[in-house]
Amino acid sequence: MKKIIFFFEVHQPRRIRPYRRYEIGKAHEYFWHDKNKEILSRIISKSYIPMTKFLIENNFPCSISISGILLEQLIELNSPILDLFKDYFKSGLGELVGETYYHSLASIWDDEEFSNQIKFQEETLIKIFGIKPVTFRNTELIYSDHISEVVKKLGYKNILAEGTDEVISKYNPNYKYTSVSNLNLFLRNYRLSDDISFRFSNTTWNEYPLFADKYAKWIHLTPGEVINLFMDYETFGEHQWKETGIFEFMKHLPKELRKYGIELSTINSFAESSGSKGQISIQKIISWADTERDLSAWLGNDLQKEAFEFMRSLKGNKNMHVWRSLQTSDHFYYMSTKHFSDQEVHEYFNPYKSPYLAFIYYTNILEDFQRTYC
Amino acid sequence: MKKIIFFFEVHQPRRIRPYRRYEIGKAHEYFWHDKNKEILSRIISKSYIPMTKFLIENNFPCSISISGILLEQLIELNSPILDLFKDYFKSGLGELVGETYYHSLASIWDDEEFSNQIKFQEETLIKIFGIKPVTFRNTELIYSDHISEVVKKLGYKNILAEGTDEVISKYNPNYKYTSVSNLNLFLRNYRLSDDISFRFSNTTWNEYPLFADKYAKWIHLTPGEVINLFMDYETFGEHQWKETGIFEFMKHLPKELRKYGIELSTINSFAESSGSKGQISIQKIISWADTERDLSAWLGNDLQKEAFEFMRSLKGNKNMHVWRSLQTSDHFYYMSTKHFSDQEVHEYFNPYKSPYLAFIYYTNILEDFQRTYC
Amino acid sequence: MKKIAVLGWELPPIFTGGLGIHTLNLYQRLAKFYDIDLYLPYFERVHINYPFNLKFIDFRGKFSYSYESSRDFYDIVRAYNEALVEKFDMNNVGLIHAHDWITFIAASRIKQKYHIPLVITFHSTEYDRSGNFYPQKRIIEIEQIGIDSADTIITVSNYTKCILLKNYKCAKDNIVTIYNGVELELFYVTNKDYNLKNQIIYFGRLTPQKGPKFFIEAAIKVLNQNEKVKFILAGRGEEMDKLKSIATEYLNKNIFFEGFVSLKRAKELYAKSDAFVLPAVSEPFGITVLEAMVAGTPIIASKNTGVAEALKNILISDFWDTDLIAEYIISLLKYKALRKQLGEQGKFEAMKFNWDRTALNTLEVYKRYL
Amino acid sequence: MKKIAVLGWELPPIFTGGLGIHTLNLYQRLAKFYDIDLYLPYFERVHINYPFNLKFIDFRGKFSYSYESSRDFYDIVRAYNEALVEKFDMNNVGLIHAHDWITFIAASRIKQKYHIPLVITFHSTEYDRSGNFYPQKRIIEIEQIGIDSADTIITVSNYTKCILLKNYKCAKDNIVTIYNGVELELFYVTNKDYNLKNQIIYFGRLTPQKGPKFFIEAAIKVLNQNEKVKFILAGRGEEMDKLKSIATEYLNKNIFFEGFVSLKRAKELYAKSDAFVLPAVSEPFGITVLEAMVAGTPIIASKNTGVAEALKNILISDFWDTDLIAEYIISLLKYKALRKQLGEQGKFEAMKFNWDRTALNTLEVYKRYL
Repeated sequence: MKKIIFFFEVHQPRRIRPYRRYEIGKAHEYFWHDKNKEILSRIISKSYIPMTKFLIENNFPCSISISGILLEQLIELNSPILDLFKDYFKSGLGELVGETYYHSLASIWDDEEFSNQIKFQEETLIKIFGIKPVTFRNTELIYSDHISEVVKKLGYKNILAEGTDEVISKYNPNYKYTSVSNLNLFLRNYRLSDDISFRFSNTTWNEYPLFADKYAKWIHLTPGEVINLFMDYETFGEHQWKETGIFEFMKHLPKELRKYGIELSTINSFAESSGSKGQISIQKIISWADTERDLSAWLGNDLQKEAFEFMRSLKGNKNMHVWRSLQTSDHFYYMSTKHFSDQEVHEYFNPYKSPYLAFIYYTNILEDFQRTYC
Repeated sequence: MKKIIFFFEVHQPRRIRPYRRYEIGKAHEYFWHDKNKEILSRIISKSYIPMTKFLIENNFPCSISISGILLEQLIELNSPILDLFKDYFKSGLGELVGETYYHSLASIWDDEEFSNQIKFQEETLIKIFGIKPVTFRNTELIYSDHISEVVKKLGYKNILAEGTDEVISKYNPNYKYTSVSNLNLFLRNYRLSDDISFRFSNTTWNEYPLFADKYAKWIHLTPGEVINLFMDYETFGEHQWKETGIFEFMKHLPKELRKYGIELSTINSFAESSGSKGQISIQKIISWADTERDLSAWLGNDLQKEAFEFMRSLKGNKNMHVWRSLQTSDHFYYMSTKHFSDQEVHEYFNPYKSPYLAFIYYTNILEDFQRTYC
Repeated sequence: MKKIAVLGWELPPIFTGGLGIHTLNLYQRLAKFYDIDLYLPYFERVHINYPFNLKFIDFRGKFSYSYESSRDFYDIVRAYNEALVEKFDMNNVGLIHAHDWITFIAASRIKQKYHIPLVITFHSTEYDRSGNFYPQKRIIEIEQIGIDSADTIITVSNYTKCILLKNYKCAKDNIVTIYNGVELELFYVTNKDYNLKNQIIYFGRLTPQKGPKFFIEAAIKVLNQNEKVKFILAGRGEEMDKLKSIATEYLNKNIFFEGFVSLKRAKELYAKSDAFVLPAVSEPFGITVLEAMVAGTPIIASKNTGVAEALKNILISDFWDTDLIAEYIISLLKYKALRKQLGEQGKFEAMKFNWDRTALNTLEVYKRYL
Repeated sequence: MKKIAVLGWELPPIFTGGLGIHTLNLYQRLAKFYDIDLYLPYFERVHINYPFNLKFIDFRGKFSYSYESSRDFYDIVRAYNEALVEKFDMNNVGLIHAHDWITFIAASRIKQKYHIPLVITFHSTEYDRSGNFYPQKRIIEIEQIGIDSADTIITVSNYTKCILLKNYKCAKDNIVTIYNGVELELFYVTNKDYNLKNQIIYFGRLTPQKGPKFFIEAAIKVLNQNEKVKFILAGRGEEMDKLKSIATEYLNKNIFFEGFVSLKRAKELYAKSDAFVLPAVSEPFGITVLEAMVAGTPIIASKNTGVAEALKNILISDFWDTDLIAEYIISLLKYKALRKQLGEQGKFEAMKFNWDRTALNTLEVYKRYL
């Protein structure tokens, strides 16, 4: 019996503010509270609340990870969304997935730092939801054999990775696999995922408009045991507006799938009920970002590398929480100068419009941090 | 009483031939005899012979330098031009000027090498013409205080340099000066020189056509005691064809000048009869080449620098004459990749059409030379 | 305002061959000057907004079964052309512009029928495509029909112009050379470092026309002197097995076949190579030369490569002179200055090939008739 | 074929101001499409072959003595315009294109007389030139006459378009923005190295319009923190002495006035500087920004610089915000990655401003009338 798994990433960074040089040594508040609140409030009301209500009302099973840095902000905002999430997980339909508290790149440079951030996230999830996750999803699906080893040691059972072109040229992504660290490994089906998250409302797409029956048929025609549809939670209501019909699409999807005998599942329940198709080794780091599916979205240019090195050099300081909040991958994403379509994606998400300003504000802040806490 | 001095540079290199890699270790003949003979024969008949006859027939005084590397070739060709030159200098009208035998860049990297090449040229001039020069003109007017020191030590009395924009912004070039080494220093008046050597036949030049009366008037109106008109000997008959009227122009010039009481002179006879306007120090190396008036015509790009370094590294070998013949500045000039109008000049003179081929043939030859003679 | 009817064959993103790239880049600029109808074979999925009118010619009815499957290419072309003539919308058309032999039959018939001025472009000739081995007579005949019907012929290089003059009946004065542009965004590499990479690249289809055989011959000559070098052939084609058998001694040790490569991978290969070699037997333009140059890579190209005639900062050889090609490669491996100077000057030179210039020059041709 | 009559003012190599460069680059391209008469004030020595017809207007007769000497510029312009109208050769002209206020009186009168369509280009407005200090009313009036008479108005940036809309009576739909190109050959630097040079450059006339004062203010703010930096002002102008008095403390120690610089020297200065700063109070386009970018130099430009609106890879500030400018300079001095990324991406971006595009866009305007 074929299954489909929806996994959603719920994350918003604490964006840093346009921090001027004259403030160095004087002002130690780095984050852009107004902007973060403005963006987050919009997303909560346009996406998080309607989507979570949708999940609850429709008994829609899925796996979800929520970054710690976002949870902090939800608590500060005292938003009703937190209770909705709690309700959903209480229902037992949803699976809560682990990650790094700071949605950081720690996995690529420091195993200890990486582990600490994962454990801190676990503690947070236990405190808020009373749940200890068994599935792990690293920041933007950053993955390698080595990363899976570290995660395995922390007691996880399942892990997610991107089904990159290279991987799927050798393995059908629509099965459960085993990592070299012996975790259950799930590969994202990026084409079917992107049909929803990117292309759904694209009127120049030849499949537009996409209805649940057609999509269910595609799923049906796709060979394999499990279709892994991993995407941002903001897809629903924010990237794809309510008016596009995205919620109606999701609403009709389960019953259209049922016509083919296909059921929805969560990662862990599928993992427990199904055998492995085999072991996969992925030595070079991959991710789900940009068309390159590597680290180049965050460390692709000199700005990003210099800023990252500077941040790393401040390890061992007197304000670890702030330092770690400056590790959130988004800060580096804003410094990207890639061309083409990706550039537009980067720009859309870039609150400073310019990668150069993102770099200048970030390094200004690090200079102050260094003076103040190192 | 104002004077004008014509100084002519008579030089043709031994161009290297398109030397292929497969010849390395096998063929040790580097020079392009056919091509050199073809070019030289054309120049001799179009320029050297008619111009030298002109000088003799018109009792035209001037200063001339003839590179050793050219003299060698004239002897090999057994050309009547050599006797014409001898006749001219026997007449006492002309002054024979010294330089490096190889028309090389030795002055900029090795004082000893530089001195040796000057002395060899002296010996050659004495052997052929029975004359020991007292005036020195370095390759393409390459000049600096340091170079003048070396030349001074060899017993010279006069030296030539370019009146670059920087120099003439401080000094009127139309006087005799003194170098820091205490030589008589003559500065080329490049505008009036170029009127003859570059612009004479340019129909889009607003002064075209240039007649001797007009030019004599310009000289008359130019303040100063001595106008230094330095140019290639090939100007007459080769760069400016006979048909342009260049010989007629030169023929009428002395009498037009005489109307204003201006006489022709040679460098040394002027130097002996006239006082110095003052001392000039030129620390940075200058030349008359291209618009930059520096070394960039020969050492302006990486090709040139790498080839030059390679050549230098072969110092102390068992075939000094050939090694020195490979030092002739023209070899490096052919590797220039400058843009703009200069590029065209470089291309016009480049027998290989491509600076890259000039480099490849040259380094191929050095590889063979290194294997064979080092 | 008179319209221009363009008879085309492909258009990105559906097909991104050289002709498609040309079509898109040219007509998105010219659409500002003229109302343009672009005729294309029927495709199932094109829903992008272009600044010109797309006219899809569905010629599947010409066959009793799907055209994609079994008919040979020549028959497909005939069917397309037949349908083109039938469905051509004459209304207000002032000029027809037809691209390559695959549209020339229709172009000639439409011109005959309506007496509209006709411009044709040769992106290649049958002589190029066949690499001079057994050019198809029936295609050459169609090319001649195009030439006979055309008021102006555009070629993508003087090299192609010469092929026309030599192999077809045609008048010199009718032919205009207009160079293609290069898509900077896709290949530009900032500050390539010219340290030795010991890697030489060939990128193109593995067909006799492009001369991969000569690349391998040159490679072997280099390898006989220097076993540190890697030679990469990127691209697919019918010659693959034959080529592998020539490379045998060094295969997968020094000589590698990459098969199909994406543009991204191509750029990466350009950037990581000491030289790009294109020993084409007959190449009307050679856009890969410009692409590699934009990436800062030194070029060795054959004399029979159209764009080479307009470039100074490359090394040129006869395609068959693998001794010379090998020597150039060795010099490039040996001298960083040579790599750097060729790479940097070449990059600057290649960047001047922009599509705005191509559009301007094409406008100049149109102006004769409109 | 109808002719285009261009009312111009300067042309290289006689005068090589921005307008002259524009005129030459544009019309040597458009001459392929139209027969072009280019009207210019009488010069004594022009003997170069251009692909268009030069029509010299000798208006010295309008004065009792040589025009070069004593009359003020405004009077010279009036005399030139008067003579232009008298000597204008109407034969077969289909369109007039007039450049800047210095030709607008004649343009308007000729249009009135012959009823030919008129295109005018604003390379700058009186508000720019005066730096908003005492713009001359009589010139603004002439500019308004040009606007009133024009069928289409071309501006060199949307910034200039906004100035027109704000300060003159004119309709938005009549205005088209067409950017200038940049002369690559003159400024391209291969592989700039981004090691710290501790040098910041300003290059432009020393007039209030270009904001050199703000450059010095920012320089002083940087120097108060870091005395290693050199600030170079290249260019001449009436503000020189005033500026020197502001720079006093650091003059000839850290702040240097280069006076006039040749293009060659400008390129050298660009290449040897960590940043180029143009804090213009009002700059319709700002070609030096593109030139410095082509040389690979990071840019800090004011918001009031026209070309800045079309560039992503530069840093932008208010011209008066010398705190911010100083901070940008310090960041650039501090972080090589910032210099390199801005420099390299900026170079690539600037190189897309080519004159072929300018010509294409201008053709598009002409097409409305011819």
